[in-house]
Amino acid sequence: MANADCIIIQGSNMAECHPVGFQWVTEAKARGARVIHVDPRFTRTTAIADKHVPIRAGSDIVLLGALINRVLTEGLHFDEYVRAYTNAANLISENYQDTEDLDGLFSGFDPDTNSYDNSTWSYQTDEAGRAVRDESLSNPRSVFQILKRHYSRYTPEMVAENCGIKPADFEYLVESVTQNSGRERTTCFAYAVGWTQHSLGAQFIRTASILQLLLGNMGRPGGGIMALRGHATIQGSTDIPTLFNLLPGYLPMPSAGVHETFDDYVAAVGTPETHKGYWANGRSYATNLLKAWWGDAATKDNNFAYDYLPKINGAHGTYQTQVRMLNDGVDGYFLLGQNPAVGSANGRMQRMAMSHLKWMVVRDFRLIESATWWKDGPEIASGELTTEDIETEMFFMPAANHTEKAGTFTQTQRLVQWRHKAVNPPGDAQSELDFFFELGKRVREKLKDSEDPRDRPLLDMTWDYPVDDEGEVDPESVLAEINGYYVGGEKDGQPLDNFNQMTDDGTTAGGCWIYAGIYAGGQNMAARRKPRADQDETAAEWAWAWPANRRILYNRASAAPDGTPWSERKKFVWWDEDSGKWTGKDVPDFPIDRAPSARSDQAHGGPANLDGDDPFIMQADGKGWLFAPSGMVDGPMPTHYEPQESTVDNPLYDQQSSPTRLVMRREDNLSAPGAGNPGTDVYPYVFTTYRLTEHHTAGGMSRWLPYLSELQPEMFCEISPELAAEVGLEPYGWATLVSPRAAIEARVLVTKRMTPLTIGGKTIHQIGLPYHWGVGGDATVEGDSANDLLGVTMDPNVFIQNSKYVAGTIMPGRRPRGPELVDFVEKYQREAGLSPESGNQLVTVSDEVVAESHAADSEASKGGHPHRGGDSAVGVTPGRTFGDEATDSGESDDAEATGGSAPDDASSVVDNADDRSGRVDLRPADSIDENRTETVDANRADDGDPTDGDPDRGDIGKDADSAEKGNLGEGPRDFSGRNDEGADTTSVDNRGHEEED
Amino acid sequence: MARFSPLEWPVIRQLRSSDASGRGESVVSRKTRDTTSRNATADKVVQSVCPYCAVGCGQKVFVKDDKVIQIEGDPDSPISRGRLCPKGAASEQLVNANGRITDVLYRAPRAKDWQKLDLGTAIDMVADRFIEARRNHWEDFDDKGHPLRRTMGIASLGGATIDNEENYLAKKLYTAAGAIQIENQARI
Amino acid sequence: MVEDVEFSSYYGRAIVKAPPWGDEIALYLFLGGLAGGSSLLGLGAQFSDRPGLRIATRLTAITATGVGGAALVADLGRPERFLNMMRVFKVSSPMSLGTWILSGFGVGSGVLAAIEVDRLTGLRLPLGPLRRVLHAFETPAALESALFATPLAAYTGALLGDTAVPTWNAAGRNGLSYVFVSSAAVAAGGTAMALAPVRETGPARLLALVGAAGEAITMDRMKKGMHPAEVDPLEEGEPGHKLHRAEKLLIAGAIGTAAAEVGARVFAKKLGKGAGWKTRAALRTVSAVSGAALAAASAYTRFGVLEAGIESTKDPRHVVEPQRARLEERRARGITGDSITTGV
Amino acid sequence: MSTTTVEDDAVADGHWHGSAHERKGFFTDTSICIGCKACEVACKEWNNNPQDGTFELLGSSYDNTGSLGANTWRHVAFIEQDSDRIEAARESGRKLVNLGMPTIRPRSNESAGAKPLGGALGAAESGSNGAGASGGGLPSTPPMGIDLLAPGALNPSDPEDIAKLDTTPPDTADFRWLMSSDVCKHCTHAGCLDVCPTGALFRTEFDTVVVQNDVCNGCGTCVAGCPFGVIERRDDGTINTPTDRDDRKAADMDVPNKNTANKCTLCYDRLVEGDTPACAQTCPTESIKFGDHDDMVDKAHTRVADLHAKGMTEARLYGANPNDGVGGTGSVFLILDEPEVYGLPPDPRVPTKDLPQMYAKAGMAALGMVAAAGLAFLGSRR
Repeated sequence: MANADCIIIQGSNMAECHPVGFQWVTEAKARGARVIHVDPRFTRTTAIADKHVPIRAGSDIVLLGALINRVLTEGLHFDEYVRAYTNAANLISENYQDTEDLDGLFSGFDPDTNSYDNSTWSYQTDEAGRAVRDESLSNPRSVFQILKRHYSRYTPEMVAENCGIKPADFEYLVESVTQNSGRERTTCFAYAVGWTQHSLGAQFIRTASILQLLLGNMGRPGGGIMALRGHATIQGSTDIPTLFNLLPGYLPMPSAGVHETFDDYVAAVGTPETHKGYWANGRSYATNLLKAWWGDAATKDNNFAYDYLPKINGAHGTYQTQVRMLNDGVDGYFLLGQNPAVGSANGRMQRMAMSHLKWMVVRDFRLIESATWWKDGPEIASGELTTEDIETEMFFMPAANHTEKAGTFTQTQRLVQWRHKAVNPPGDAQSELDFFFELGKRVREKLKDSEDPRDRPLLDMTWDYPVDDEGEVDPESVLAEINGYYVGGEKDGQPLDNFNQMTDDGTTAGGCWIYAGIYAGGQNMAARRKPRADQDETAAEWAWAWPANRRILYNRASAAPDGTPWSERKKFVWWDEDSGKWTGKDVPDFPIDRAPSARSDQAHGGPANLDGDDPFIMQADGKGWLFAPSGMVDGPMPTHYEPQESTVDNPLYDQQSSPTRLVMRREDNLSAPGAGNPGTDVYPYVFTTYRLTEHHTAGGMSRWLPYLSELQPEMFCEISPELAAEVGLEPYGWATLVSPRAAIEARVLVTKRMTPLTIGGKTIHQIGLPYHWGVGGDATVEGDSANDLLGVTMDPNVFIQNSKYVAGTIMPGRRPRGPELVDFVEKYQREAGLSPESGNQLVTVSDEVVAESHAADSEASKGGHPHRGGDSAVGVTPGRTFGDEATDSGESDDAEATGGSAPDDASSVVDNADDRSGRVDLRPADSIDENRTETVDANRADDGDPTDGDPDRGDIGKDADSAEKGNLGEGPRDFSGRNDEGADTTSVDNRGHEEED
Repeated sequence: MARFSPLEWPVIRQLRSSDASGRGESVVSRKTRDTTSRNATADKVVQSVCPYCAVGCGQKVFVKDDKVIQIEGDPDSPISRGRLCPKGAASEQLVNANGRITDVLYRAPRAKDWQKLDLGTAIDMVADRFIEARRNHWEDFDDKGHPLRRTMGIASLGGATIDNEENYLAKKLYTAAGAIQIENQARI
Repeated sequence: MVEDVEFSSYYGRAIVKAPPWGDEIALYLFLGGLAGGSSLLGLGAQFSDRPGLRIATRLTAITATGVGGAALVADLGRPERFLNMMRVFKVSSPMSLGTWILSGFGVGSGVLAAIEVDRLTGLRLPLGPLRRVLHAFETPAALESALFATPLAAYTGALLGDTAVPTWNAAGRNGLSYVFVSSAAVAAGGTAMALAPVRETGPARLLALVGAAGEAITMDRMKKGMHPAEVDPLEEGEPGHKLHRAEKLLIAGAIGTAAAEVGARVFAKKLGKGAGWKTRAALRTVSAVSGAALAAASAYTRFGVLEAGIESTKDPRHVVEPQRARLEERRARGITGDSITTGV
Repeated sequence: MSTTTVEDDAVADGHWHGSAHERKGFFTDTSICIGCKACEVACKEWNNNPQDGTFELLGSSYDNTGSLGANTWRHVAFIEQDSDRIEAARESGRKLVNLGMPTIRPRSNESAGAKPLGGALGAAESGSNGAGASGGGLPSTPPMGIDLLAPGALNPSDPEDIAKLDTTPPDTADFRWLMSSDVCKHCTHAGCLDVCPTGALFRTEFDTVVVQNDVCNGCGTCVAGCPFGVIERRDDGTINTPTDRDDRKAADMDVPNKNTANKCTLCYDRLVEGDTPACAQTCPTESIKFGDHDDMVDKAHTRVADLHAKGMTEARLYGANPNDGVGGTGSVFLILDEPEVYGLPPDPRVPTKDLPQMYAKAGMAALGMVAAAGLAFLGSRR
């Protein structure tokens, strides 16, 4: 990033959220780089940027699309790069229809499932299965031409109208990015949750990727798209995931009915038949994981105990799980350093869900709000819950902090750093490692005589980690298992040096293939601490980066197709003709001896078949994807849809909002009606949440510390002087903010840093809300939680909720207390005529259009899924949404029902569109607790019907995650190229999460 | 200045030295003269990583008598070059500030307050509940007869602030137990 | 070149801080002056053979010194460390000098007080052979204490003046010491008038009158030399009230004193011979009341000045405006090289 | 008054022997401050300072610690300004440039000649002399690519001149958010140090000014002595609990060094070990730089010249002039508007500068009092 000539920070408040990472921006600026901040608010990032471009939250694709449009129409793209390294020349199926044709839908939309079948989005292929290309880029079916047409109506006028950005500011942006891209110069984008926390989040990122690919800024120093992430090891927690849809190393969790056998599963992960890249060895990676977990019980004969793995069949994310809790479908809940009572969207729903649990274990340093909700939470105050009636057993277990245990964090650029233990935890405080080890031991002990086959996986599990004198597990022994080791033979037990040593015959075991090598030679590579002064700027001997200690991905793109540097100034990795190898300032992320001119006639076949100019080696075809034939469930190219609850009409399409977004139709998750519907003016303003430098997410690690608490002691809202005048708010007085879900109070910061925008002729006021505070008795500072205002509506790719655009209203004064608060919120709900259907109408185009889209799908389907196998491992199969049941029960009918004013009659309302668990409650709309008339068998698990044959249900999330992070595994989304640029360590990121802690 | 020595009386030192105006060396107390950095008194210095955001800034943890006495940026780190943001700079408080809970607390159903609980007892109780919840909501097959082998009775949230090794053990245990509703803030 | 003189500030927050000085320090300022002045009167009384005045002033001096010292200690954050004041002798610190002055003064003053107490108790203090020594030191002690007396009365002007507190600093530069010394004369004279016999307090009256005149004149001159923003706190609010009250008491006391002086001179002979008790009582009353009024005036002056300074720190206007003005004034004179803000 | 004679080695009035340390100081470049407040936290953490205030919004943008004080030794100010104010600042900065800068007096020349009072007292005179002597204020070096020495460049009434520069205004001109980390100035002539009666405050071997909390008896004189409002006595009541809000509470913290004066020590205890002060070490953007004072001043001059060359004429230095009222500060700042906008005094002067004159007046007053007393007795002869 420090090498960039222009840095566009959009959807991120980098200086505030990642001050130390921001040093590279200030450094670049000091060297003359231009820094532009595109954000609804003027923040501390803006303060030292060259330019602030205020934007309406949620309109980013319009802006980026307009930049793409300008680049394409004026030929400002980096032609040689685009031709060589992207799929611009690929031809797309004749059946593909664009949003331009279908008024906001792509071809393949299935109105019954509200999902796409992506078969019409695939490449045209020849008999050998190789993609057909038109190097002239003139074929109307070429990606280049499709792209051009797709964004043709994304104009400066549209930007002015929808984003609220002045034409002059737009021209400034155009000039900045185009003048600072090309052979000699590079532009870098940085984003964070400002992009991801939207129902279109993943597509925001893709739009930037397309622009960066067109400008030739991917894989090059000072280019790329940097994700800025919010948690110490948010990266690690997806690499070695505590996520429902992933196993370590981005292996998917197997899906019921899809990955019935180990071979099915391996086929989905990746095989030489489907891949050029390293995913071709999927069988080895899966085998090693199983072998590491079940040791001797995992044998070739039993497919390495593949059957021990539980199967998923839908989304089991946190919001789906929470709905299940509300339905008494979950007994126990572990919180590991996480404070959902404050940090998750729709906090009331979170806390109510907890009250339905039988027991909860909270592992933290302090009595966070998620540990005390039963005692002093907002629902106790409002009378909705009574302590004496709450059955939930609570266990608060003190956690060891980062100095009291050893282990690794993986930072945002995949660098895995070992922390040495400094002191022993005080009192009964304990590390998660010890807790889980002990818990596992006891559970196994209690079950040791069990004959029940369901207990075999627990009893057969390798669980014999060495402990020290104090009974604490040696974390290095766990790291060694993650790294992998030889099984049997003369090297038995010795650590693997890299993942190429992994075999699929059970002679090696390893818990996370991408981490193989971290314990090479028995040395803890993550603990390496060679001072930066003693090594070059790549600092390869500081800790260890996965994969294979490679610091920068896709750096082959930093050289021209012929292997020479694009320019002396941006020289990074190049082909050395004399030695016949790639060389440069970093470890080349490419087969080291694959000459630039090398060509393979195979479309697949593992790394050996990469062409010499296929830099994006984790993509199935080695190219950067301007058009994503697979991998995105909501469209092959980003398209502007209005956010949920938006009060603005989509100026581009009749399709108002994303038709594939995931909604939860529930009485306790009401949405504002949205533009054009009655009741919209009850919630006329836009709330956008964010965080502050001085606090950490839900506050568990900051609101208890006096030094941080004093710096930002109170919940506040930021509003423009214009809005203050309109509503009558006094500076630093109190305001009450009301959304369709809740009402909170905050102190008022009236500031010109908030700018009213004129959108479609109307003035839109945005209100900024930091979300660090929560209500509870223990913290040094408390306050109302902004997340209580949020509803749960999710991006269909990654299931991240929309926190950046919430409809609501504001008035002077403090909020009502006690039961009156509930009445107060309901008063507004009634006034707006809200029902669970409000704002949740997914499809807003005509039936004919839908039919046309669907028909395209059917035709194409006959031809099979030409693209599919190729990237099933990394890609996701689109076409699946998680709203099946709900949508079954009436999505199409909803069209009429949604006016918002439809009284909820007592007829049953399906309340949990997303409850993947499959449980559906049919109950009167106005009563949550009573009359649960029917519960569908939980095992029915809804799921997604396997008939569509998509293999990878699990991948959805995976890709999602990985995509966001841009890592190796991920391909389809572009990320491929995201390549965080330069070795810097810098980047930070945070992906989706700001919200939690 | 425990023992009073007339010659060490600053007024006298003032006259004896060139610091006649009494604004420098002559007025220095013994304690001041013996000033050392508390870092210099540490028994050991441990290299660590900041627990807040994902930049991964290096930290140096200074330890004396098994107590953390200082945490500051690690200048050796190529990532952070010794710098920390306010949260990172407050990490020592995260460790040492008053009021940290170090006992296991238990709240029985319908109880109005916490009670202390022995750690071993607590883990044992959790283990019992873990097994019970697992059984209560066990699912062998979906409605089409596909094997599931899982339990919906247990959920977990968290992981982005705990170690990779910890996440690994947690995921391994949960998965072996058939618990699948495992999430962290990567998705929140 | 006209600079933008519009007053601006950081959210109206104070720029300089007031010292944590409360009533104890104001009391000390008053008592220090009282002690110093009393000591001079005591010396004169000794040499002019006015035993009543001598006894009254010496006991006043030691009492004022003791109480003042105690007030000073009480106002410390760490009173148990008051002896640290003796660690150094710093010319640059009026507080340090003052401590040494007060100590020096206290030694002589203490000896004199002991002698007087011994005399008053009929030489019954259990002093043994030391009595002779003690009494032998009367004159040296009187001279010694008198030597420190005027510095004791005068240094407090520098003490307040040598601060960044705008009103004090400006006052200090414009003769606060004159005001304070005058005030000390007023206090000492007034107190002696109240405590000693009328026929012996002629010098006290004269001293008080000179002091009163001096205070009125020097106060006025001082204010004229200050920037209006620095004067305001002396005239407004509670400190202003105090100073106005001091002014009134001063005038009233001075008139009474003058009357007493005239009366004393008119009735000098009779007084000497022990004239009628009515006359004596009337004069005594006038003298006592006037003396008390003058002492009160002095006290109000000290409290008023102290509080005005503290008040002047609260509004940054008192800091910024005078500083801007002097900066502009220097620039207007072509002196541009001494600004803390530089463009290059 | 006193015959004490000390050489006028202004800043080295600590008179250390055998310690060959360069003077240390900060250069705080507020133009790259991101207002993260890491400096405030790192400072408090290192020095075990209690938290400040009442856990309520102070009503000053993102600033909730208010000002420097007994507990807050680094304080970040936040100032929101619109275009009028930016233009005014740019204009006032432009005028400052034209005023130029006096030749810097070499420090080594300072020991010449005995003055009646030492250190800062002597400096009082030399300071005013210096100011007078340097009259027109010739810059010692052309600070930027422009020629300030060109005819007319220094004519204060001719702001046109600067127009010759390429001063393309920076892009963000309609609004700005200034952030600035303030700190003790460690003045060359330090008021707090001068007036301290116990010797608790002293000039260190690094030419910084430090309180010895084991000596200080909390008399508070230094508080009044500081022209910048930096030093403060730490009271028991430092951690307040607001009375009118039941949802605010006091922090559970220990309060060391109660009732003594406290301020930035420039991390004296770190300096003795050769470490960097906590605030400078933690500063993510290097807005706070630490090093030898001379280097800091050089960097400051270079930086302000850079910004001027980019058209940011609002940039100016604060404390980099050894001829100012405090003899220049050990902590030098680059600011983007008038000092008072940041809560800094526009023309601070060490009060001790006035002390000789005040002592003279006190002497006169004392003599007057003796005379008055003498006259009183003479006039009352019986």
